[in-house]
Amino acid sequence: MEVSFMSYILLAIILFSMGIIGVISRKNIFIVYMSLELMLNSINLMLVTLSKHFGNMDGQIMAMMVIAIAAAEAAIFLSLIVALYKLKHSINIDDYNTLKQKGTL
Amino acid sequence: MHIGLLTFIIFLPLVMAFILMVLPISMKLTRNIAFLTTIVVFLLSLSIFLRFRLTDYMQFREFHPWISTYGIYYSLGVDGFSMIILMLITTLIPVGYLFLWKTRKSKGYWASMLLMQTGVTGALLSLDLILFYFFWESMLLPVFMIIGIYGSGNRIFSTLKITIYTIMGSLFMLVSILYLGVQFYNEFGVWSFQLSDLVQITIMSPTQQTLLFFGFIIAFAIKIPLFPFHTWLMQTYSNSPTGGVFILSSIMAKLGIYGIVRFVLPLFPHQYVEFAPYFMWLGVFGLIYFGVAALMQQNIKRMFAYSSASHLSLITAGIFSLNIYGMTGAAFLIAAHAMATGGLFLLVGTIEHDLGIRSISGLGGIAKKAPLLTVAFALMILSIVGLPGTNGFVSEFLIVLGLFKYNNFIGIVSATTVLVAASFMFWMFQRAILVKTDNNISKMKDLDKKEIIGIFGLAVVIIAMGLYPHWFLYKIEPTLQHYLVDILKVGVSS
Amino acid sequence: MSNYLLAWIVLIPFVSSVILGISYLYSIKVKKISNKFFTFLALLAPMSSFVLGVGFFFGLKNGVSEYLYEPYTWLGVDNYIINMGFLGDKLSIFMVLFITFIGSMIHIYAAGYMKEDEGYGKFFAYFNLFVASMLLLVLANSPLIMFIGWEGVGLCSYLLIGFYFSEPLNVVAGNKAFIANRVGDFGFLVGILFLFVYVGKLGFSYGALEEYVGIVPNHILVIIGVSLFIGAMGKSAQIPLYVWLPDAMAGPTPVSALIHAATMVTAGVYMVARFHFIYDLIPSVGVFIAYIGAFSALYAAIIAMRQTDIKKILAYSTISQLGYMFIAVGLGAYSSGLFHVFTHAFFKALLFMGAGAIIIALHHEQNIFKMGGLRKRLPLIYIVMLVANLAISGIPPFAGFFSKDEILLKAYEHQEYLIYGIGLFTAALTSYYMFRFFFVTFEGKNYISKNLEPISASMKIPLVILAIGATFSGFVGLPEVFGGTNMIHQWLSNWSVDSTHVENFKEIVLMGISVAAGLIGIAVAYVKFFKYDFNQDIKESGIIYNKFYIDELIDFLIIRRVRQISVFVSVVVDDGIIDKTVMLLSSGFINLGRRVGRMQSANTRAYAFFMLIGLSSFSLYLIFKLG
Amino acid sequence: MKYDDIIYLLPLLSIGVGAVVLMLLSPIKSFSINRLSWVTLFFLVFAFGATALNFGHVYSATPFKDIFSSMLITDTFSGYFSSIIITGGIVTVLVGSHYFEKANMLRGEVFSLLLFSVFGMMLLVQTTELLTAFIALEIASISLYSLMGFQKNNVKRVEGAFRYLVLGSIAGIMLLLGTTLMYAGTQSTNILEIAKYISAHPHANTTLVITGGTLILITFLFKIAAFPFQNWSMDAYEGAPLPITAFMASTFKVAIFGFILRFVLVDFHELKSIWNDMLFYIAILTMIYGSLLAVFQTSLKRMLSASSIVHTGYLLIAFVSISNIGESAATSIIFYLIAYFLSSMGAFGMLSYIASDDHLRVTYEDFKGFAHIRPYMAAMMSIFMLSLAGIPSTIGFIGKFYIFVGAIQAGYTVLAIIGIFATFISVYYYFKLIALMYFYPSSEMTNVPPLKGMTPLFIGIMALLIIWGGIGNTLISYFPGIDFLIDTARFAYQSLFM
Repeated sequence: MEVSFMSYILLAIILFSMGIIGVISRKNIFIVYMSLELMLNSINLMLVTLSKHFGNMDGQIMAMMVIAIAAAEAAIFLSLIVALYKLKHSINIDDYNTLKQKGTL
Repeated sequence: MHIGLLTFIIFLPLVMAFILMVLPISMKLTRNIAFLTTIVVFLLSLSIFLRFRLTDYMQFREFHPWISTYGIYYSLGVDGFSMIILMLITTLIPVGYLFLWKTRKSKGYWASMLLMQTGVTGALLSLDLILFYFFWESMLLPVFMIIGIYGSGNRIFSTLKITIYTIMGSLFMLVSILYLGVQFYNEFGVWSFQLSDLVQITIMSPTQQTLLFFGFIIAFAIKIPLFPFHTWLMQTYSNSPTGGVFILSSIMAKLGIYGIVRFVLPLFPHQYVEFAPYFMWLGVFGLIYFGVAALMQQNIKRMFAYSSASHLSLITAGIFSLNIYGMTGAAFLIAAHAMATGGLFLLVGTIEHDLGIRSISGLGGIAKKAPLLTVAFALMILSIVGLPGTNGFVSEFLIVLGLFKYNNFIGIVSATTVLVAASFMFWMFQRAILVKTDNNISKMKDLDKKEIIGIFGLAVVIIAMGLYPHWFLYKIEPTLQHYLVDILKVGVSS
Repeated sequence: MSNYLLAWIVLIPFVSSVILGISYLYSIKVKKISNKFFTFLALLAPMSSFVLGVGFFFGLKNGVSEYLYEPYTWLGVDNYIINMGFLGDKLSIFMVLFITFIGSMIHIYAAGYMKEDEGYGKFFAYFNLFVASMLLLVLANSPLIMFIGWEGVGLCSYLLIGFYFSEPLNVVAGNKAFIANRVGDFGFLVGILFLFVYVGKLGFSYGALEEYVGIVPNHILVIIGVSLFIGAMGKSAQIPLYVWLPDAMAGPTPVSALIHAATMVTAGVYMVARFHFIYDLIPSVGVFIAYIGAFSALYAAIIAMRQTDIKKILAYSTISQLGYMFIAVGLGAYSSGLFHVFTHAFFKALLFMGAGAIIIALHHEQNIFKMGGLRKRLPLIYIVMLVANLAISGIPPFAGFFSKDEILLKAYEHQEYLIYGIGLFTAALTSYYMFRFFFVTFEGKNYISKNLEPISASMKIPLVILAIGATFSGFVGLPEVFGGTNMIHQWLSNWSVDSTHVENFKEIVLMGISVAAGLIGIAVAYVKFFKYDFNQDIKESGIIYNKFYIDELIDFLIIRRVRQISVFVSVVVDDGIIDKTVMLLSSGFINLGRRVGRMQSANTRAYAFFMLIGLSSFSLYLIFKLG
Repeated sequence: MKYDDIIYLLPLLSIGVGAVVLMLLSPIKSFSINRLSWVTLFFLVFAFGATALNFGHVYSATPFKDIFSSMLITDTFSGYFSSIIITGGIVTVLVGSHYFEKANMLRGEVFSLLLFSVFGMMLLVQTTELLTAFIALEIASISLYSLMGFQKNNVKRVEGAFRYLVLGSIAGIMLLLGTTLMYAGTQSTNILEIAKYISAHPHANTTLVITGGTLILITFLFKIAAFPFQNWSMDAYEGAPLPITAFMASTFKVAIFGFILRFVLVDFHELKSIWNDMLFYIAILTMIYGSLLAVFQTSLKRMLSASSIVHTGYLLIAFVSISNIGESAATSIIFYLIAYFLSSMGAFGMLSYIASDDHLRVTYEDFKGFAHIRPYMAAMMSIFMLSLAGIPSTIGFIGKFYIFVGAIQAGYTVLAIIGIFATFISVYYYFKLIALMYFYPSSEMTNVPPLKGMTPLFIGIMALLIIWGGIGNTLISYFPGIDFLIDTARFAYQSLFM
């Protein structure tokens, strides 16, 4: 059966929203990271869909590039997580508040 | 490209200041060279005074493009009104040096004094509003330094206070200036911040003009200071060293008045005339308010702060009196009061230098130890209280006459000036100088030669201006007539 | 006499005072200068001015209407031109003559009186400055120039009263004098300004004013007259501004003699006479002045009755005598007033100098009830003081009789019977308290054992001269009744109004009455005090003795209130309200910042959420924008 | 014409090559830190020279059209910004080599990463293609993340880097999403073609484009720390090592503005008025928030970070007025950027130079009496403070002058007044430092670095530039004055439309 163009877009939008909500609501840094990746990939999905829709390969290429970038981000992200865990012994994102503003009322 | 006399007057101190700071020379040498510099500047301005023609337009013009994209020019000029203030400044500053001579300050002190002179003269002579703002702001920094570094008491607080307070005012002015410039651009299609250009703007609605008018006025009112904006004055005066308070009281405050006459008057003649009565009343109110407040002050500098605020209010009333007498008197009182107050602060400075900072009740019996100082002190006080025969009287008489011209009642109220100053000045003189108390004033020394030269030179001028005022006045009258007749369009001889 | 010499009449004392001042500073700072130098300079000045004055006197006598010298434009703004000008007409030369004459006398006297004082040079510097200002006051040809001298004498009296400035009381007295005078000057200035505003542009010399005063509306003229008179009150110590004069006795006695007897206090009278062209137009104000004068005379006399300090007595008598003068000028009889000024100058200077001699002799004792029996020990002083007392009591043929009696006569002629009565009564009182002092001092029983200070010749000579003056100066104005020609009236003909003249018989009767009043006063004093012995000492209390508590009242009602207001203004309003507001604004902003700082909670999710809010607000905005 | 194209691309190429070379060199032990820093400097200076080749005239070219299909454009605009960015890189290296040495975290990689981020920024100001922009942004950001978190054992660093990473990648995703929407709307990601499309279609049909543009705008607002998206900056700036903070606060901001100006002016010059009302309030809020934040800080670093938010606000004022007075507003932004760059780079650089030896001097209090120990350093610091506060006779004043004049001219007097208000507040927290440095007796300070070497020299030069930019005047023997700076900015602007 033929799945319509809009449904892909909708799926992408849903994924994106999940990503955003995940970043905001989840405390576990891994899940936060995954939500970010989710957002990226939803965009990839969107791009691929679009390239299918327009009938050319531009979108696909873009998706490739995005994936590359995402990989780079992943590297730095994970290394920072490791460093943070070493220092804080916690993966709760709310525990990382060393830089809290001092002298507030 | 020719560089004129005014440029030298303005920038010679600046250049010297940098040279002196960079060269590895002793404090004494620095001081002496700085003093020489001021003398040279004095001679230059004297030559201007002598070559000044008896007309109402700007003379010794200098005009060079600076930021041509926005039509900002380096344009200088002097007319009768600014000339008398220029003479005043360039005369007073060397006198100040003679008194600050023995203060063991660092090189930076003298450098800052020179910088300050540049700022003041620049603000005085510039005819481009941006240029004026430029000097107006930059003359604050040396004072900031002088008070902050060499001041006493809670100096840092008061330094920040005066700086922020005055900068607030001048920022209001900046907005108004920019707005004017834009209006000029909208009307004529070219950028210019020249005073002579901005006065031609016609497209502004009265509301806009009124707002801008107050934008300017606030800046100057803070500097002068007028009634509600005066609270920085007392702390600053009482905490700042002799040099700083001397500059502030006798020169910078006067520049506030000058700014009103030079810029507000031609730019917003209608508002000037419209609001003149309020400012007259404000001035007279301030005269009495500050005078009364001064009566019970314990700290001499604080008392003088109030007293000069009181006089400056009177000057303000004078320039707003919308007739030639009030304005001439104001111009004359600017000079008179600058000399007297400056002299007083310098004398108080020597007392502080010998005895340390004391309240009035901590002094007394100085007259016996230092008769010369006492005589000088008395002369200055007499000029302050406006005794006939000193320049103080002539100016106060003219201002009061001007106010009378406007309205008999306000004239009568302002005539209380003969009472206000006398009431606290003589009392202070009695307690601080004359009457012998059991305070230890053994360290008190009389004036030394330099100080004698300085202060009695001042005294001679004060008396001369009192006995033959006309010779000093006739050069400024055409300018003021021009302001009144051509700009404000208010009848003069009526 | 050429005109420019008028200026020199003023300049000579001025220059000499400047030189004196500088050389005095030199002598205390660098090396001592002998008193001879000072004496020479000091005495030279008034005498040479006197000589010049005499010259001008004869010039006028020989028919020169007036001398006028205007060296330069003092102040010229727009069309208001004021020249620095000196006017030598009959009035001013008349004043110059007796100022310089009495001045020279007092200079000579002071040379002896002050000789031990280390402030010798300073004293004469002030003295000559005073003379200069006084001469400027009378010679000026425009009110403003006059005002320079007017304030100058005020300043000098401040300086001289506070001459021994180490003692607080003297300086306080000086301040009091200066401030009281300033109150007067305020009025004077207001008067001048009104004149200036209304007729100034037509010229501001007396001549011009006299010519154009007509154009001033009448109610303004009344204001002017009153305000000018307020100035006179201050200078001439009339109610209510008399308070400074008694305290002014803190100064050295010659000062009291010169300033507070002979010259400065008469400035007010001179001023009214000088402005006669105004007061002629507003007789109502004149009458008001006359009444003020009358009441001042009475009031001062009453207080004087109970004083014990010799100089205080004389001070109050001065106020009282000045009251007489104001009666005269108020009623338009300027010449009579000036006549009294003239005679009064002699006998009052004489009284003060005699008192000074006594004080010196008794080692600065001033309480008359600690004196006594001085007749034998100071015969010369006794004689001159007797003359002076008779003169002030108005006993013929001494000077006071003629002038005072003429004033009373004028009051009578103007049908101002109340003023006449007061004057008469005051005359009686005057002779009473004067002779009270006289008897107690010279006849009193409480013999002072301590040996007396010798009195130098330079003090005696002027006493004698003035005594002669006090005796005969009255004959200058010998009334027609006695076949005399009143020279004063002739001289000051412009200033003497010939009102309805009473017939001679009545005039003689009136004279008799006033003489009788004087004699009664003396008699009472004689009875009470001639054979007075002092087992019980005099009671120093009572409302009169305390001058009706006026000083206390002023202190309580005005001075303290003003100080309270001052504290209120500077502490409550300035620091409390205005500055507090400014500070609150700044600290408020900073605190707001501290609150806002909470947003930097270093919570990643919170930040992200904040971003999301921004994002969604943007999208909402777009939705509205694009519809 | 290949030769010219190479000349045009030379700066970018040299930086890229340099980055790679340094990456390869860094493991080699024999290469001392010093030598590496010299190599870095060499590449940077070379790139600067290459940029300088094209100074002085208006030009615009798309090198190697056939290869890059006009994704890259080099014009006066990009040259202007590239030179600023490279200068930033130079200062960072100079300051950083000294700083990292003391902080014993110096490895060769630092320089490599630095060059990479410089490369990214230069690419950002030269690209005309949105995806390239995204990639350039990510290159710059990622190398910054790693520079920030370089000291793994310092929790502040790592945490700052982490937070910046999380939020930054969200922003990046916004940009990407925006690009996607644009692509969806116009089938292209090239700015010029999108512009053509917009001008060809009425607004109604460009909803996708506008939405995409909005998202891109949000990314931009995030990166320059404008109001609702500013929170990260405080933490990131404080977390990062001082030289990196300087680099981020001044240089990166310049690069972002370079990109967004090109984007808005070329692409959306017809639609940009759409966002005005929003940006209006954002500018106001940014200034006020920044002032509120800065006014109570005790740590200088945080104060400077907060004040950089305020300066963002000033820039936004001009950004708003672009829609009414295109040229002068854009010029004023371009001018203010260099003013702000000089001032804040100098301030941060000086701070890091002073603080490098012992990390004692971080708060206001620590600077009490500093002027008595190092008068010249204190003088430079004061100059930077004055310029940031916009006191006349510094370039900061001239920059503010243009922005406010532009705002008033564009009819946004309110913005000008609020900007003035923020300036007035800023006087307080800038002058406080000067007061503390000068008005206290010299307290003994442990090993303050002496005033010698390249770093202070360079900072001093920047201070002089600030003064010259404030009073520079053709009076002084026809030395290029302020007019020269303005004209350069204007050329940069004009080159966008060739």
